[in-house]
Amino acid sequence: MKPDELRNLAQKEDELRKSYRYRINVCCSSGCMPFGALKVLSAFKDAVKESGVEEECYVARTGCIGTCSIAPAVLVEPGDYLYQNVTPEKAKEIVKEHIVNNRPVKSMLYGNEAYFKKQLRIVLRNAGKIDPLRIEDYIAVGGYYALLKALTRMTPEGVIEEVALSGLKGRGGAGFLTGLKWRYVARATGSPKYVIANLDEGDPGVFANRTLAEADPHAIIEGMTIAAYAVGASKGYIYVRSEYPLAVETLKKAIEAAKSMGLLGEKIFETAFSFDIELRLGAGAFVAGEETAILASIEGRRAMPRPRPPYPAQSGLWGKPTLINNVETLANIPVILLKGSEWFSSIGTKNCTGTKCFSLTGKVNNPGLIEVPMGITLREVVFEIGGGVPPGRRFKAVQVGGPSGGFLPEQLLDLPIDYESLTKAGAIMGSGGIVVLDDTSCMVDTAKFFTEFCVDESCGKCTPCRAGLYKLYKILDGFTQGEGDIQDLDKVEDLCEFIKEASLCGLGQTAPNPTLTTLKYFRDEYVSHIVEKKCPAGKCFKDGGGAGS
Amino acid sequence: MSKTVELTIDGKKVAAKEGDNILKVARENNIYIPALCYLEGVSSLGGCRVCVVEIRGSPKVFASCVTPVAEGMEVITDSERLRRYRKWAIELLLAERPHVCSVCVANGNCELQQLATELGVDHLRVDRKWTNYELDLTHERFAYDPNRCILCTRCIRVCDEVEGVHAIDLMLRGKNSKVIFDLDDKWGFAESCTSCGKCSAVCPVGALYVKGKPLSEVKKKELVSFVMSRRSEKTIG
Amino acid sequence: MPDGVQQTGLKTDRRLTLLEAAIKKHQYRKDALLEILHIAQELYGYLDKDLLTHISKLLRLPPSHVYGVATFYNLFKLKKPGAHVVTVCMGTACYVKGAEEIVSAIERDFNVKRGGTTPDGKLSLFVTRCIGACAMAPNTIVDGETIGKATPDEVLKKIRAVVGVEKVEAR
Amino acid sequence: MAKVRLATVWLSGCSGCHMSFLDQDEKLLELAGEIELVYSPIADVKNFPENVDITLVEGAVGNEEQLELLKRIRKNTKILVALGDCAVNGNVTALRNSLNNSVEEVLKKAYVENATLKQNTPTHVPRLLKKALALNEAVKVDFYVPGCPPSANLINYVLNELLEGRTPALEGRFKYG
Repeated sequence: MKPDELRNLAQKEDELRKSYRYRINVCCSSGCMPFGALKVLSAFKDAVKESGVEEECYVARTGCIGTCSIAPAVLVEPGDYLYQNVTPEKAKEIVKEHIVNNRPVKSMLYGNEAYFKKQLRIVLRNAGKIDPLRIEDYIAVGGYYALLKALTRMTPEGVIEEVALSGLKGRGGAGFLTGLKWRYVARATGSPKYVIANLDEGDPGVFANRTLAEADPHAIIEGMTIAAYAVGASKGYIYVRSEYPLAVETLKKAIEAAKSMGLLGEKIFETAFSFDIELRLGAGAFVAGEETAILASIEGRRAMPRPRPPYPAQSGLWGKPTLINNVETLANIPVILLKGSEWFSSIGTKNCTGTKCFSLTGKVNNPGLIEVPMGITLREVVFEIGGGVPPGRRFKAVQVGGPSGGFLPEQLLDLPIDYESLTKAGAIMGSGGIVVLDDTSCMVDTAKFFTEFCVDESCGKCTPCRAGLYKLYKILDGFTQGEGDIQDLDKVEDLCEFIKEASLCGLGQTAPNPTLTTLKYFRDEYVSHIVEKKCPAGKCFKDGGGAGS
Repeated sequence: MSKTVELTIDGKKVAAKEGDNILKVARENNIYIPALCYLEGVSSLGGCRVCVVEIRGSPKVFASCVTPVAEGMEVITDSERLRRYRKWAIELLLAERPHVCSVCVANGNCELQQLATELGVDHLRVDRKWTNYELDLTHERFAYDPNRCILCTRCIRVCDEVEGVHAIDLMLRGKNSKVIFDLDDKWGFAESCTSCGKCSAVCPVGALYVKGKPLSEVKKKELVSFVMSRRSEKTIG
Repeated sequence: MPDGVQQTGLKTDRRLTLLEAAIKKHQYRKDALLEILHIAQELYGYLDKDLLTHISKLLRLPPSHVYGVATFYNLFKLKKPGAHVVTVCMGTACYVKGAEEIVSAIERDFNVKRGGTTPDGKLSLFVTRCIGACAMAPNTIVDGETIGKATPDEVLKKIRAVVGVEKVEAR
Repeated sequence: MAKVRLATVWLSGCSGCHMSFLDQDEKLLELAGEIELVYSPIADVKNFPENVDITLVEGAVGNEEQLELLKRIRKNTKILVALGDCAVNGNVTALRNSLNNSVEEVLKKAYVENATLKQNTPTHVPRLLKKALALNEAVKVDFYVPGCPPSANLINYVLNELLEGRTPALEGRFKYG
């Protein structure tokens, strides 16, 4: 593709978009699909045809709008009217009233403005507003312009500098400065170099990356291609969980579309830069998201992490310099290049710029996929965006960071969300899960649940994680059945310290967090289980023994 | 030519080849660091975590078998914390499968047993797991008891890197991991196995052994050095 | 097929042709093992030892390596699954909202353990970590159809309708 | 000065640890000056007494009677010492724990399959526990003396340290098996 062709196509698409008075975006992401989104989509198409408004109204199949609690969700533009729990029957009425008679159906609208008020959508800028399967849709909203800019008007070092100045940190969890990582790979000797986009989001209850891939795959591809240009890579892999069939399908089609348009492949935009992307499927291993394990998995081996150094930047795939970024990190890149690092670094906090996507789930009134500026407090997320816990229930704890994130109590809710504050409190940013618990959840049982998850997902290479976590699980399981005595709590803390400090990779190093934080902030619940043989939440002691509440 | 770096281990100044790991350098200088999965001559795993050390300036601990030396590095091989961690590592390995020394072929020649003595692991604070893997006696010369395996993968590495066969690997993962021959076949029917015996020679415990002989007679240590000398011949040749 | 590769116990059929074509397309590259295992499972439904032996020979990988990889990843099935498959999501959101009760109810009523298949081969029960429909938790997938916000009774009813049996008595 | 009240107990074990205790030979005479043996398989005392200073327990906890006894021992003893591998970690006694239906399988093997006369499992004896337990799986244990059996020297060392009011340092001194 020539630079002019991109501009022409964008203009043409923009005009086409503007020629419609209405645009109906039907969310067909994994969250809405199981609840009949495709039927709703075809109902809208039929209704538009039957009503004879085809020329005025465009019906689009889009990715996630973000309000998963009202699935299937439908967004009508202009005006961003959001309809909830849409059925084929409702679709008919919406077309009749809203499109034909220009009277939005108030009774079907999602009236929750607070849900969006504190959100800021950078990564999810296009989610729910474009058809992920049409590359033209992405180009119409300015897609691939950043790549054009990078390839034709910036040096690789210039790109790295811009990303470094933006202060962007890796969104996969560890929060390493992206610009710095790119620089390491750019300076490493060895050829070829590789870029890996990490979409192995295996955390239970986390679906931000998947949603991104389903809603805006080209943002990932564009960010990845820019990264490749910056570090001098010629080949890229997107490593995606095979449990995400829709994301896999969407990415596959997006890569094909980009190739057929010449946005991937040889001599992109008639420059000397060539880059190709291949999709690699995971097969059900949480640990494969760890950056050395992902290398093993792409090389067709057991996804067992290895010690670092050497870092993948020096010795990655097949021993070659390799850049590994989370897909959310990559999706930020095009915007940073187009709007500038200064704009980006003005968002969030001084040390932690930009936004973060979270899957907000658990005992919260408005679960869904949210994107918020860094530095927002947990209280704002849980109570304003999330709408608090269900009526009649009391907030108990919030877990941030996936299965190995810590649990934070009420008194820490004013903690700002950034890497440093969370780590200090015993939680982690992780890949972006926020799970809210109310007074019906038992903290001992919950710690046990997450420990069990990590036991199942441990690769088994190192002793602390393989054998230590299992013993930790057994002890916690004992507590929920009335076993153990109070001195066991010291033993648990000592064992947790060993696992945390001596494990080989991040999985083991963070796995004790749920136990350690619940011990720290909810110790009374442990004491109650062990001494009084009672579960305050009434969850444990199912098989006889002391009764619950 | 590789560069030489200078570092201190427990205050003692030593010179080392750049790229070598701390454990190897310590041993060359007669400084003892307990270790279990490490085996000189094959690649390091960094799995057992017995060989952890501290490096001044870092709050973390490092597995010395996989941490390369660096100029000016100050390594500490013994501290209250390190002893506590090493004890946990041994304790967890002992509790992971039913290690019963009194009826084990390796009794008296077992590295796990020896480390338990040395580190004072005189009891277990966690419940033991009494696994019941089937004893594999199908090979005419060797035997394999998975109930005694500590998953150090020495056998896997020596079979792959020294014998060049890779008849052994791990199946499953995490706590369910198990050392297998071919497709979890019985040893005697594993077609890839060349019956060279290196795996049983390097097994630090009594999981892989030569039938009919107590390990004290096999003189394990000598066999190990035999294996390693073969390796160097191979590399040179 | 490259020279010297022995046929194993696999029947020469369309599936084998497709599998071998896929391996060829990947140029017999060892690092394509995961891709090949995905394809093989799609074609055969599960990965038995003959199939794995054949793949190991074609890719010139040690059998123990192939077996190690196939058993490392949860998604690869080494045993034949049941005629009907029920998968209960055990992601955090579903767990918090009672997925465990659903699994226990199925285990009890159909005499099947998680990860296993009923003795008559009619029903397999799996648990999975997060299918991503967290807002509709707890979720159960019965033969590909997702049931959101489900109670154990609703799920049991659905399974009975699909499998066509009332209950499997414990032996 | 009053003598230290010592007890030794034999639970599910082979009595090898007691043999090793006796192997202290002439050192036993030295000990005799300082201790009073208040309960032991080698002394004819029916009930476990109160106010015991040190109790050495050999063997794992195999049946309900032993569990009861151990609890009484704990209650009546200041310093409880697990003597030998069976008491420390179950050892051979606990090998039966690896069998799936531990108790039934063990009894069947011993009293039915391998019996020539009266092939049935005994009923008028204390019931076996589901799993044989190391002492610290049932009660709090103060000191551990591993070995199968622990050497007479080690037993002597530990006893002397305890008599002197010191904590025995086991590192490098003992050997499992």
